[in-house]
Amino acid sequence: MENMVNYDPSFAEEVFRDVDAGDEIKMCMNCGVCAGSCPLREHMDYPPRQIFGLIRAGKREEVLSSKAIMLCTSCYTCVVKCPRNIPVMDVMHGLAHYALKQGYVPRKDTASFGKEFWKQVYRLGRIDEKDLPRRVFFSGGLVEGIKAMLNFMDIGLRLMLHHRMKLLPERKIKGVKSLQKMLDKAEGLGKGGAAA
Amino acid sequence: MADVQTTNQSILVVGGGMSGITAALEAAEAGYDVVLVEKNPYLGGRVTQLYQYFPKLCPPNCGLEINFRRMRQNPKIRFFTMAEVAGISGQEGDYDVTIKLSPRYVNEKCTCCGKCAEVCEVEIDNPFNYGMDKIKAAYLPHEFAFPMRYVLDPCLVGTDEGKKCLEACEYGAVDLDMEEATFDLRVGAIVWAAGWDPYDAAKVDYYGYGEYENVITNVMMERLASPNGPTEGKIVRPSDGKEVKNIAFIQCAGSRDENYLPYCSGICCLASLKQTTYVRELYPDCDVTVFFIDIRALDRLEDFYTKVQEDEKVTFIKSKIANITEDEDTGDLLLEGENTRTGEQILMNFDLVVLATGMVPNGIQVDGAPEVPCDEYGFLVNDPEKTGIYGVGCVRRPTDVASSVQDATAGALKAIQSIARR
Amino acid sequence: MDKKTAVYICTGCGIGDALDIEQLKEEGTEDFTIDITRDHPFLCGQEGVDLIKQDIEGEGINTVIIAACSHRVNYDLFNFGQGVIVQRVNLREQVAWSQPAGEEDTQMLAEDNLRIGCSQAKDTELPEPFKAEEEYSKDILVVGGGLAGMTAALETARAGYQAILVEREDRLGGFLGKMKKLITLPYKEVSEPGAEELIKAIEDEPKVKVYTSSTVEKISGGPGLYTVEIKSNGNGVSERVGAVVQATGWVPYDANKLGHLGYGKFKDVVTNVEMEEMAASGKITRPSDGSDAKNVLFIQCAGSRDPEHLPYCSSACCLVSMKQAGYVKEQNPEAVNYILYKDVRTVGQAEDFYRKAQNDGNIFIRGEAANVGEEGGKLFVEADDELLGERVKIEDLDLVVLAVGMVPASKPDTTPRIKAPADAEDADEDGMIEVVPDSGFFANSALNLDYRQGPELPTLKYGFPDSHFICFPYETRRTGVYSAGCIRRPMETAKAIDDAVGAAMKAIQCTEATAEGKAVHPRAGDTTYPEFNMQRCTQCKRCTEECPFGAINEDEEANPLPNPTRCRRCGVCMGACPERIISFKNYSVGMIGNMIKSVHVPEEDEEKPRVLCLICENDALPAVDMAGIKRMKWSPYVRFIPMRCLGSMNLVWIADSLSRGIDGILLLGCRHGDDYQCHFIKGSELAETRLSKVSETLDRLALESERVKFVEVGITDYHKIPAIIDEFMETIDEVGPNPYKGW
Amino acid sequence: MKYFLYWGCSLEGTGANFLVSLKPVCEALGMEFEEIEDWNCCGASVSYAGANDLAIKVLNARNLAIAEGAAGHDIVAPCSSCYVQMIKVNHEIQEDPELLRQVNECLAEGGLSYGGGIKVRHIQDVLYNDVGVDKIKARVTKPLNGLKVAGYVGCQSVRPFGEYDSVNKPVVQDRLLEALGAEAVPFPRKIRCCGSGIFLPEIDYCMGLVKDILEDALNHGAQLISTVCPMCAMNLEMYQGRINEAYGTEFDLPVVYLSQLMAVAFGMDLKKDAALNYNVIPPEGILKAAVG
Repeated sequence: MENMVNYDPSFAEEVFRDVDAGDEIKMCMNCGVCAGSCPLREHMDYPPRQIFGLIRAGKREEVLSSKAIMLCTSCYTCVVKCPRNIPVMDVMHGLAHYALKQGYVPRKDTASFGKEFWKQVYRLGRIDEKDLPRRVFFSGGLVEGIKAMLNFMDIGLRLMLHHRMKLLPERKIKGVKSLQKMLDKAEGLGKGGAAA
Repeated sequence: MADVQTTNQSILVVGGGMSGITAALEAAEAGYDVVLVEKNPYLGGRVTQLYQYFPKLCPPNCGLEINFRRMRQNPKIRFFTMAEVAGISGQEGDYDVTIKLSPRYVNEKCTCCGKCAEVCEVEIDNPFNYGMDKIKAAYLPHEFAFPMRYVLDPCLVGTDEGKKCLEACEYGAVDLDMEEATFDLRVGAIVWAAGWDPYDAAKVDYYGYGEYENVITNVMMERLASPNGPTEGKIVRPSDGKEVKNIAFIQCAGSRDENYLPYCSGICCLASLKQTTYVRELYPDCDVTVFFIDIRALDRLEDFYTKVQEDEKVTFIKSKIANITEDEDTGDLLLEGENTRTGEQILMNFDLVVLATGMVPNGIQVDGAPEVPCDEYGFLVNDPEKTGIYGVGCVRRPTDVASSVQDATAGALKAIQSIARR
Repeated sequence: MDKKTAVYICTGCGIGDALDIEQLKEEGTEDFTIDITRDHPFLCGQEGVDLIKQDIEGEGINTVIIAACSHRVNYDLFNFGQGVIVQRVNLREQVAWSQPAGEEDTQMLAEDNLRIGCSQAKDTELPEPFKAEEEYSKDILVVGGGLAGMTAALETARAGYQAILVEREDRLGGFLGKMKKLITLPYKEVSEPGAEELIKAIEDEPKVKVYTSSTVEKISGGPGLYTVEIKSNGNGVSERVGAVVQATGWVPYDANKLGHLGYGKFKDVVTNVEMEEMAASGKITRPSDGSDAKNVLFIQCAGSRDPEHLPYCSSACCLVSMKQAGYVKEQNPEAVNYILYKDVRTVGQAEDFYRKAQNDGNIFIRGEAANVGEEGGKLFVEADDELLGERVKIEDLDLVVLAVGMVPASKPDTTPRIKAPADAEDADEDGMIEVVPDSGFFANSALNLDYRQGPELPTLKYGFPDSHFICFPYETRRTGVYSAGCIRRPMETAKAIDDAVGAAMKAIQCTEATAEGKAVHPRAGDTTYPEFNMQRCTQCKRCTEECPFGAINEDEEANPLPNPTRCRRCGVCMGACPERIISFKNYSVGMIGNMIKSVHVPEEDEEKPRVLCLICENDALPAVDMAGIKRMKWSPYVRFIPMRCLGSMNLVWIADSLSRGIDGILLLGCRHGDDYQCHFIKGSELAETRLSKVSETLDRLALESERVKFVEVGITDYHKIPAIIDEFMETIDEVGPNPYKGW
Repeated sequence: MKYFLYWGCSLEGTGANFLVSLKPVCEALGMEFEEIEDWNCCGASVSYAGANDLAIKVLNARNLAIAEGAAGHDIVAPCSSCYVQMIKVNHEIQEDPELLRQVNECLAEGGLSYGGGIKVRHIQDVLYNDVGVDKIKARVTKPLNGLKVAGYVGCQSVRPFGEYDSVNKPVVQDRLLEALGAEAVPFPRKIRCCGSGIFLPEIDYCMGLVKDILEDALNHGAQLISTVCPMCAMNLEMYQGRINEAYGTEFDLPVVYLSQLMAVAFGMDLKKDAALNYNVIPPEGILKAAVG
């Protein structure tokens, strides 16, 4: 029969092994409290516990390209309510991280925003709130960028007028070099798998 | 005061609920001396507050009455109400136990004529109905109370109201000078049958119990359905007394949840299934929705589940409800969750929500008592190496009446063995 | 004994205000020989009780009639020891609290109540406990040497009683002996089954006598007096025991009926029992080729929770499959287990083991198996994954384990047929009829009781000889015979152990009570028993057929052969007997007849109807008490006559009453039917059936059938009592007075 | 009462009014702050896109290590995101020795090490439990007479451990508002997420969240919303225009920091101390009216 899901445990093993907090999903008993408490649930293609189900079923493609794994607002509601103490949020972050590493882009804007954010943290040790959006906007190309930029110009201006835009460019922290060493080490040591 | 002759051939049973009564009777009817202590002013325990048992939908008082009759005719059993264990020392075959009696302010002369209640104008929250209504501070705990004797609330002591009660009694049964008393027992074995308390539903704060009037617990539901309950058996909304048209049962409200009670409370599924029949019997048009994780209807109790499923007005949704908010204007409740069968979001309104709260065991909280092992949840563990004190019924595991009675009967034999070993 | 009788009327609790006590003393007692009549304002007070004691000591009073409150209260104060008959007459709940004070009707009610009491006291004899000629045995027979049986026997011995353990197989252990591991309280980890240790403990226990390769051929007699014939390795042995525990256990549901799950079709589809045995024997392999099993799928509820097979849940299978999944991982950490379930039913602390099973990486799929097949030498299972919302296929399976459920060993494969009784409709051409589970002829042979009502314990609908009662799970239809373990209900290990200990308790208790001539539950301690006046017996068989506990056997001439130690003192036989030859020392057809006669029936022109209410003393009567305590009001024309059980109601009372001018008869008894509440199983039902036969009597007397009515009343239905009574009184008004008044 | 104040990146920019108002207020309550030497960003929640979990933990561990190496006071984080990032790492490190080992292995690259001895706290926690409602009341000179405020807790400021307030039904902010003489209106959505770090990239989805929050506040009679998180403040205040366009609503509801309200109630300068001029939707009118 068509669209029959074939169970394949290998992906589950992959997730347990390579995804941050991936092995926590073993404890899920499908109560649905995570989705029930998720602010962006209605925009997700799969509720979290179904993502876990798909992982168990071995549906690699569906999971890693699911927009659900990148719609997490990090509000922790699922984390505090899960009756099996599964850090659902961490699992979603882990999956998103893993998906990007594997070359999937579940959510374009969030992905580039997050990536730029981290790049800046890595480069400066701090975040430059006026520089970041610019980089994000332009990560999609020049024309895209200008559109997006203009789109948010009003907000930027208002912030500036109300002393809420640091005008001087953000300087690197003194210890940025050593910070980078630490982070590089962590990147190698931690889970999350090698880039595809 | 109470002068009770016992020996190391006697058995002490702590807790006068279904388990304790059973353990006491089974041992006594085999010829052993038994002392039964109960902290309430009446025997019967938690089941006296139930409307019906599953799956037969029969009244708990039916079986209790038989048990009380068994007690009445059996000189081998002596029982004390408003009594608690204050101290235990010694070892198997030879325990010294101190019993604390709280003052009832009514002595054995009470004929139950009710004069004290007639004159008393002070009212207190009715403990029998979980505070859902008021009762005179001079009261008979409930119609079937055994022993059939009134109680005066301590708040009457040293008041004019108290005096009024005293003067109203033609039989000199009111005694406001009564004080806490203790007496000692020597026994060979102890059966601990202190039963359970409902889990405090307020701890699961996102369900709003204690905050939203129309969110109640399963034990409160039993009182609402009971003809001798606060509403004389009418199941209505606490907020406005309206008849229920659309009710939700939330299973595992605290149970099977590592944030609250990690264990399964065993009886809540059947209790809620039973309560759906209360509602449906009363209101043929009422819709019922049961939110569950797994329905746990063991053995032939499955038949009851099947029966309830056949009622087209009862819907089962596999979902742990994630949040409840109240509509301040109507008192209705908005439930949020995920229907895990369809993956759809649940946003449903109900006019009454019943939380299937779980069981918390009443372990042995007696200073200096011989150590009795218990698990991380507080349930007593009967260790074959540590004999002499035996937990029975819901202090051992959350379980239904029939199983508690089986366990209590077993506990009686264990106690007899402790004595036989001497 | 020659009686010296005193009547004590309490005037407290409003009785004095409601009644003319002097007139009550006069009218209520005049028809009887009463030596002393006193009243007291506070009879249950020390002074009142002393007053009675003085009369007993001083005046030699030996029969005390207390006209005061309900018998349910102050029972301890008004107990004057073995030698003194105490008769309670209710003037409080049934009179002062439920009737208007100072009215003629209230007074007449009180007077009738007192007369009824006096009459009852007159006919009451002090019971003499039954004592058999033979010596009583307190030994316990345990049938079945599995976990439950061994536990019951060992615990019996440890309480100081001799146990006799009979096992069909050549060794003890049952399923326990075939297990690799056990999962039980506290459900954290699996543990050793410990069968060997248990068997050793039994062998070392002098108070347990073991018969293996043995069967029970016959159990005759009754509690305390059983003779057991055992066939042991071909030889006949005889033992005397006092009570019996049946722990003959369960058999797995026949997987051959589960062809749709591939059993019988594919070698590598096995049952959980086969899986356990395979694991216990060392290695989990594929039966097809003997290679190691790596990927295993467990199908839960294989046959259970399925109307086509076993409608009930078998309780233990969830835990068992999780345990067995552990075996698979233990053998090969790389192995993958799938558990296909409907609901995970790990109740109580057993939830911990579910968590463990998940943590170990077992994959739980909620859904039902749609198809089991084979591809390239490996099995696959297709199922509807409820939570994925899709049809799923699990392939590359080495083994599919069917978690088959428990069938009680007592359940016959095909329902036996017996010779139909004369009046049976659905008998076949050879006059044979299917046996209902609720019969001693239904279950598979295990006990072979020499009982007229059949050799085995009657069972519930699925063939489990379990109790029908929630409050009294050890209640069986055969006094002194108790079932324990999975024979009575599907249950997991921890519960089976507790159950066995409890059954041992009940068995021991029964032997102790019986030895003292006392009844066991529910009339525990009752020392009366039915005595048969055989001269007048017509061999109608009603008593032997209707006794709910099979207490009465029959000889060749169909004469009843009572077994007093089997008797539960309900009086059903007494109610059934048309010749009125069965009576108890304090309860008989004659006695009730006289009590009814003691009711004064006013002349028709007084327009004071009289209605008799034969009422179950276990539930309906307490309900009336409650109504009184609640100060509810009802018609003053009703006279309550308590029944041990409505099943003891004898039709002659109806006939006599009506011919004496009683206008109507109301019967209040327990709910019957599937969820019956009658403590004597069929009592209230039998009463109603008998009533259907009363119509002849009514026709003969040319009386309206509405004059006799049966109503089911539960103990908590007190709020309905006034309505029930008043409704009936309206009917009586409509049909008018009984023409036989004053005859 | 000495603390490390870890104000994080946003409070130097979009959340400037938080920091500006926080300093005088806390000073007035006798709190002393030190800055964590050369502190770095907490990584907020979106870093997962670029970094694995360990890297983000190390990022936060660096700040903890520096603080521990210095005076070792409790770290106070006004920004909910900084708070949750740090406290989570801190907990996990304290519970998991293996993780602590790994983290230190990384910190060693920069010559640092962390023993897990630092306490991370949210500003609400400190104000409520260290300073206390009474002391705050005592400092109030211009009570916000019954000003109806919706205390928006957001989510991260009390989660995931609920160390000082309920994770589902928090009350601390309401108590603090009441201490200022304001009326904390019932506000069921006080704990519902505003979209937080992904508001910008997921604006189409997240506007709905903010709309519901604003509506809930208004429906319960709020005159303004108070918050303790720069992201909440940003999302709730700056996008009201967008939301009005998208949903045809007419929101114009001031969103201020709790510390701004405190400055006002303490009778401090509305600009210099309370930084009310930083707010895009001006709250002065309402506040002046309240304090009279």
